[in-house]
Amino acid sequence: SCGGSESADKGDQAPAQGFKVASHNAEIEGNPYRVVYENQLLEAIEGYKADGIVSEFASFTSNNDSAVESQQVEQTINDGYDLIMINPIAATGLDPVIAKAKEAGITYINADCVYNSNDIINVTVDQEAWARINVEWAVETLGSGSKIVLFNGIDGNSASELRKAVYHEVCDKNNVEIVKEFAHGWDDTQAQQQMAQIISSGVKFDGIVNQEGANGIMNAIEEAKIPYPGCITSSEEVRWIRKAAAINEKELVMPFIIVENPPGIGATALAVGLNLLQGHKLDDSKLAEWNNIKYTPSWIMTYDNMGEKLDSIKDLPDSTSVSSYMSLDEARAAYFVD
Amino acid sequence: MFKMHGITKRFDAVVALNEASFEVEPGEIRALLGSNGSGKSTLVKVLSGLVNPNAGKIEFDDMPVQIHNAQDSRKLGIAVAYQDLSLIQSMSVMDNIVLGMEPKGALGIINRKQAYVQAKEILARLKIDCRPEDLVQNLAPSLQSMIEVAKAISQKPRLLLLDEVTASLHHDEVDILFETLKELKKEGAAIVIVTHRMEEIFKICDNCTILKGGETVARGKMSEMDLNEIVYHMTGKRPDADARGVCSDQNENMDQGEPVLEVKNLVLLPKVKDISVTGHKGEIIGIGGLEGQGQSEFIRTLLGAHKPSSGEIIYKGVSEKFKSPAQAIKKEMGFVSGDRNKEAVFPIRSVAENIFAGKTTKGRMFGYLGPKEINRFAKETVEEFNIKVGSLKHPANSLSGGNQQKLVVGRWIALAPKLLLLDDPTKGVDINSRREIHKILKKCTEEGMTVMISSSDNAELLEIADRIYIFYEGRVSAMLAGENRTEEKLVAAMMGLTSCEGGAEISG
Amino acid sequence: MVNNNKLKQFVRDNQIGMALIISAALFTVNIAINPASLNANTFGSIIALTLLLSFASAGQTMIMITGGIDLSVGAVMSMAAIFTANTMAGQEGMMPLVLVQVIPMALIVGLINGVGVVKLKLPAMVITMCVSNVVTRLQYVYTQGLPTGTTSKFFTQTLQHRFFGFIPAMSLYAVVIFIAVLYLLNRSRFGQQLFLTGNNKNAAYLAGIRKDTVEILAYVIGSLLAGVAGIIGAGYMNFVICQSLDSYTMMSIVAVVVGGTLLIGGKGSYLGTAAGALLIIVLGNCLSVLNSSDSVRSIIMGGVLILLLALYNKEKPIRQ
Amino acid sequence: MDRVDQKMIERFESFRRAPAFTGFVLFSLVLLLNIGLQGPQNFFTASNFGLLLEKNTPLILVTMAQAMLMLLGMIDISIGVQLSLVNVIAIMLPQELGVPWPVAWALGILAVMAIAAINGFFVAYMRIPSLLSSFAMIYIVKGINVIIMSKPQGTVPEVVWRTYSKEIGGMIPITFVIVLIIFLFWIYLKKTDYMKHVYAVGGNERNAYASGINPARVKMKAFLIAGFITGIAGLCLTAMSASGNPLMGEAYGLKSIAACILGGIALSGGWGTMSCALFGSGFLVLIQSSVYYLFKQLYVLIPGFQVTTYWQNLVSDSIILLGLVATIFTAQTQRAAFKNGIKKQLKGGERLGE
Ligand SMILES: Nc1ncnc2c1ncn2[C@@H]1O[C@H](COP(=O)(O)OP(=O)(O)OP(=O)(O)O)[C@@H](O)[C@H]1O
Ligand SMILES: Nc1ncnc2c1ncn2[C@@H]1O[C@H](COP(=O)(O)OP(=O)(O)OP(=O)(O)O)[C@@H](O)[C@H]1O
Ligand SMILES: [Mg+2]
Ligand SMILES: [Mg+2]
Repeated sequence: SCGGSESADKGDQAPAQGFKVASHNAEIEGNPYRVVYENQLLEAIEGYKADGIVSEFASFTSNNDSAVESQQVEQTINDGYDLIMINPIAATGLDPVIAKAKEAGITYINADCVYNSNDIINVTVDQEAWARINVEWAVETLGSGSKIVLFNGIDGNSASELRKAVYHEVCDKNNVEIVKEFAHGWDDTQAQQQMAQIISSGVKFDGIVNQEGANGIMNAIEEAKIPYPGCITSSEEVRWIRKAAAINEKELVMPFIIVENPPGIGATALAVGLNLLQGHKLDDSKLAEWNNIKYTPSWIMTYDNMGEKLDSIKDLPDSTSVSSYMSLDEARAAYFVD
Repeated sequence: MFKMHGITKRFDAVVALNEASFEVEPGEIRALLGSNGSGKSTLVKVLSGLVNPNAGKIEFDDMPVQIHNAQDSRKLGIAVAYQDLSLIQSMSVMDNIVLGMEPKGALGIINRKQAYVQAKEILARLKIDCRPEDLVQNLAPSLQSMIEVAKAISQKPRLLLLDEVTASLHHDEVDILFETLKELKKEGAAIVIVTHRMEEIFKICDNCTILKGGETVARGKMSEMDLNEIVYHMTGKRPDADARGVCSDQNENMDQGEPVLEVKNLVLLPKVKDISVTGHKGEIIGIGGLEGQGQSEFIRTLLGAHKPSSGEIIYKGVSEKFKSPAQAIKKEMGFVSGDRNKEAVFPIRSVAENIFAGKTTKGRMFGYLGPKEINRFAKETVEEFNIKVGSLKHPANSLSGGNQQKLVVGRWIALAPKLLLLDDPTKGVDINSRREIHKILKKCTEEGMTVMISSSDNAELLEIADRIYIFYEGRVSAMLAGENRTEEKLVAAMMGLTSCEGGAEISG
Repeated sequence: MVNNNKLKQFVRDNQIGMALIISAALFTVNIAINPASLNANTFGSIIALTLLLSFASAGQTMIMITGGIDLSVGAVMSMAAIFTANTMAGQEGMMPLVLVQVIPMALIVGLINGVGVVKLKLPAMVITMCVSNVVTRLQYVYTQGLPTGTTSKFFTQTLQHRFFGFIPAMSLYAVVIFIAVLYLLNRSRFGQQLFLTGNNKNAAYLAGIRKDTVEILAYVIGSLLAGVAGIIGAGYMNFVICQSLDSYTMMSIVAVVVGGTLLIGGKGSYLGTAAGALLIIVLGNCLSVLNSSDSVRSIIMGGVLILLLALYNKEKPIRQ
Repeated sequence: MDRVDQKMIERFESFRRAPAFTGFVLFSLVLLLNIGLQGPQNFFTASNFGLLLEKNTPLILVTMAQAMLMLLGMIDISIGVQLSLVNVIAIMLPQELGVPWPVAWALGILAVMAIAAINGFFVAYMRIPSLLSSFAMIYIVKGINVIIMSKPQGTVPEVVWRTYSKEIGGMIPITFVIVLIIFLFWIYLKKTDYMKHVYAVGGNERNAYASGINPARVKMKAFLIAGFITGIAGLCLTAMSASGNPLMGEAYGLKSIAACILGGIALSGGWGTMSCALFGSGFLVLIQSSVYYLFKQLYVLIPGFQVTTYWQNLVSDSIILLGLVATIFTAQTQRAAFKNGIKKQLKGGERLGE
């Protein structure tokens, strides 16, 4: 893990006045997931600032323009930030910039969406594992020979494509037919429209495998007053959790699974980065391909543990997602040798 | 030498040309005549490649030719000066003149020096007072027309077509043009002139071809024709005995009653420098002068389209400062522009809507206005003013030019304004339609309307106006009334010679 | 030959009819490919989505008749939707409060657009695009990017409910909006002035029409209609995030253009727009029947659009 | 002395009348702002210029391509997805089919020119308004992009992206040379009759036709030229990001149009030069960077100042809106200059007459 070792010596002198941290984000606007990512990052930063660990924090978004993205990262390199965190547009496209950061001796952490480079540290949610939990549950619930409707995120997007591959693989293996496949862009409006089209196309399906956008899908189903699907998967928006619980309040009418894809991964990555700056050494055994620290989802809600999970989020407003992140010490305990 | 026959062109329902034929020889100047909408421009455009005929044959030097586009036409040695110009406003005079046949050097790079010389030469030949590098958009309309001609002539054409180019030219410019045409004729070019100004035809043309309703109805030598005969072929009617009579007797009560309009020392720089004019009830006030002496600006200022720098406008006894035409029109003014395409007609809206346009403003903005009301009003107007329309529902651009103009005049007269302003309303309108418009105006004044009409046509002014103000360089150089309304005095005043008696009347 | 000409004439002069015919044809193809899709839900969802799109396109129709274009429709709708969901927050009886926020917002946006286009003479496409960006950014500053509350149950019911299983309750709103827009365009002085101004601004001015006022009003009313469409959109989806209705900008333009309104202004109709909206929704529905990837669907969509445009919005040739 | 002054004044007057004046004023203002916020010592460095150019050459070039079309009164909002098309071809051909990358890159340019030609065909020969036609093209090209490359991936040889961000002799960025070459190409074009025809068709299509010009062919050529420049821009984007992403460029469509307008090119055609495109895109680039430095200053100046990035976006989009509004003031001085010109001409006429 090259990124870590290089900044190690530098970190020992710096903490007195705190580190300068820059966060880059491909997009925030239009993506509720990234909004929570950003908010939790800010929340964590407040704490680190109070403790004097971080002295300066700046946040940038490139609105999915890779030219702007690499310009902003390079500007922060030139401006002497100690830690650069990025949730990138794509798994590639920043090699030139990473080379510069490395030359400048800056700690460069890539969060959330994996970036394919051995010169940096990745801290990501294991998308394949996430997708597998979802789809394997769905296949098990519906049984072999059943039919599903599949919703992807954005065709051409890394995370979306990773998940899509797993969905197809598992479905094929278990003889489950994908009767319709759409990409709703993680957007409830589009999801609602597409679901309406699917319903009116009269196609028969047993269940829905989906990622976010579940509220839009349910809107279409309720508007058309068709029976609830045999199963539905989605991620951890609080509004959806409550909706799913409400539907199944009296008895199980619609099997569902909610698997966390915690946006707090950003703040966790920040904790990893700060540990590196403080001179701690990563546990190489925890690293997957591309120096990837993979977070495997553990917050999983189904009908069986519905009450308990609902209880644990009763203070959260509808508009957020279930999400947590690691503190500095938790991260050190989890991923570092010392 | 140049022959076309059996040319037919239909625009949807309108038959613009119906088996028309036409021919012209090298060394000949031929007039192409016909009333508005008879198909002259269409015929010219068939030759220039702008119109694709439905049927017909064209022969050049006894060889059949096909003209698919403007390039083909140019290659055959045809050059056209269009009625509505073909200049690019945002480009320089030089670029315009050489456009499409730029002198080129290596790698397709334009030889600017040669182009400059070429432009300079043709400008000098036509005595056009501008520099090759001036932008066309900054030039006066008459200069632009001359440049349109220059552009055509500089192609050294074998066949030169001039479509109503003299309509916006000054006398002296027309003279220069005719001189040049005579030279070209000697050099063996064939020249075709389209115009509504009859005196010009007799001055310069050798022969003429007359179109009526898209058909060629007559051709002959100018020396063997007279005006009556031409008008007969154009209209199918012998000119009425009263053609001149209607308008000739003067309105006796013009000085009675208080003035409807009193303009005192109006200034709108740079064009209008100091103008005072009075108009009485039931009077036709003419405004004359060379083009571009401030007439248009003056009329538009009265209407509130421009804000005067100083001076006073007293209208119906009240000193008014209109901020927009909307305000003036609310107070019962009306305005007819001669520039149909730009300022008067709504080409793709229906005839009915066009007629109703002035009336849409009378009433609450969000009040009810249904098609029944529009159609009833339009129907009455069409009948009253004898406008030839296929259907009230057809778009206005399906009418011929003259009828479009009658439509615009009708639009206003039907509203019975107290003061009707007309800016060169009969430009490019054929004799017959023109007379009808005059009749209408005359009738309106009898009912108490005041009419103020500017015109580039002296004969028209002398014929219909009770009093004529002549503008020169933004001032009134003379006011002619009664006996004084003679051609000589008018022309003298147009040249700025104010020493005649007419001038004295202003101060009086 | 004659028949051929008549057909051409019909195609050109009956945009509404053609849009309906093509919609019907597409729908037939749809059913032929997939007979299962002939059901009440199909009609219900097609009608509902068509109505929503035609609400969103009402203002666009007016603006395009003046020869302008409004790229801020989607942003205004999203902003209005956010106000709606945020204010209602699941409670009943908040509609007046929603209107108190949405109307001034839409007025201001419309006014900036209108003044920018008419008085400052900026190209409509560019000024409305920039305004749209700013409105979008304001949504984020206002909500901090998070999804906002929920619309009231009753309001959502008035939109989602289906009479007889296929007539969406939204049709009740449609009655009001259609009557209002049709009155404005076809039965009022304003409408008449709008068409004339769109066709020839100079002539309109000299005929005493207050063309600037008329044109600015078009932008303002257009923006207000977008605001209303946003409120309805929020109710239909019952909760909202930033930019959720943005896609309606482009969809509205396509609906208006396919409905026969000329891009250069002066000609157009709201019924045409509604037919255009239907055509687009049916096309989307038809594509969803095809079992292909999104990319292939996207390519087909583009191809069909080009064909429709070649049919409807062809400019006149220079050589006649 | 006086004559020199006179000449200077005349030069300035004629510059005020030139299309690029608007863009120049806006660009200068935001340039000053940027220098002020960044500090001259940081701004005037080779590496800063290198950075700005390297990252924004795709935008600059795409704006130039858009300008070429806009001079004819056309726009292409699909120009953004065309950028991505070059990108996916340049990456996927070597990766999947083993095509040598120079060949693949050339094919990328050709592919975009083909797309431009198709769009041009619809606009020039089928006479579909360019806004609508290119809108439909977005769907088509986007679909193709994702079919060619399903997700972001791939790399370009390191030597390529290393070279791309190099400065010749430590001073002149490679990207500057690229932009310069395209600009020289434009200067050459401007001297040809073709460019005159472009202005003529942009100014008034019917009149250009009547003058023996074939507007459809002129438009078609413009699409090909724009396609070529877009192709180069796509390669720059590829070299800059050193990888492929099928969704990368879409925003460039509308952005390049805004840049052209801000630079002073008339959407209606016939008015503008390539300098306008440079100033306009420069304006957008510097806004981006100014807002970056503005907020950096705020973080330093105001302790505890912490806002979300929403504010940065709001500020930059608001400045762009203001910039747009500001173009009318420059247009006003331009109009005044025109009037002066007319008056002079009238006076000149008088002198001749005497
Ligand atoms: N583009 C067009 N579309 C429809 N009708 C047209 C078109 N051009 C000409 N026409 C019609 O064809 C007929 C002949 O028109 P044309 O312009 O040739 O007449 P003209 O003899 O030049 O008349 P004027 O003296 O008024 O210029 C008219 O009825 C006119 O309305
Ligand atoms: N003052 C002007 N008025 C009208 N049009 C102009 C003016 N200046 C330039 N143009 C138009 O722009 C075109 C190119 O202008 P010009 O040669 O002045 O540009 P330039 O400043 O040399 O451009 P660049 O240096 O960017 O290549 C001209 O052919 C003309 O149509
Ligand atoms: Mg004519
Ligand atoms: Mg220059």
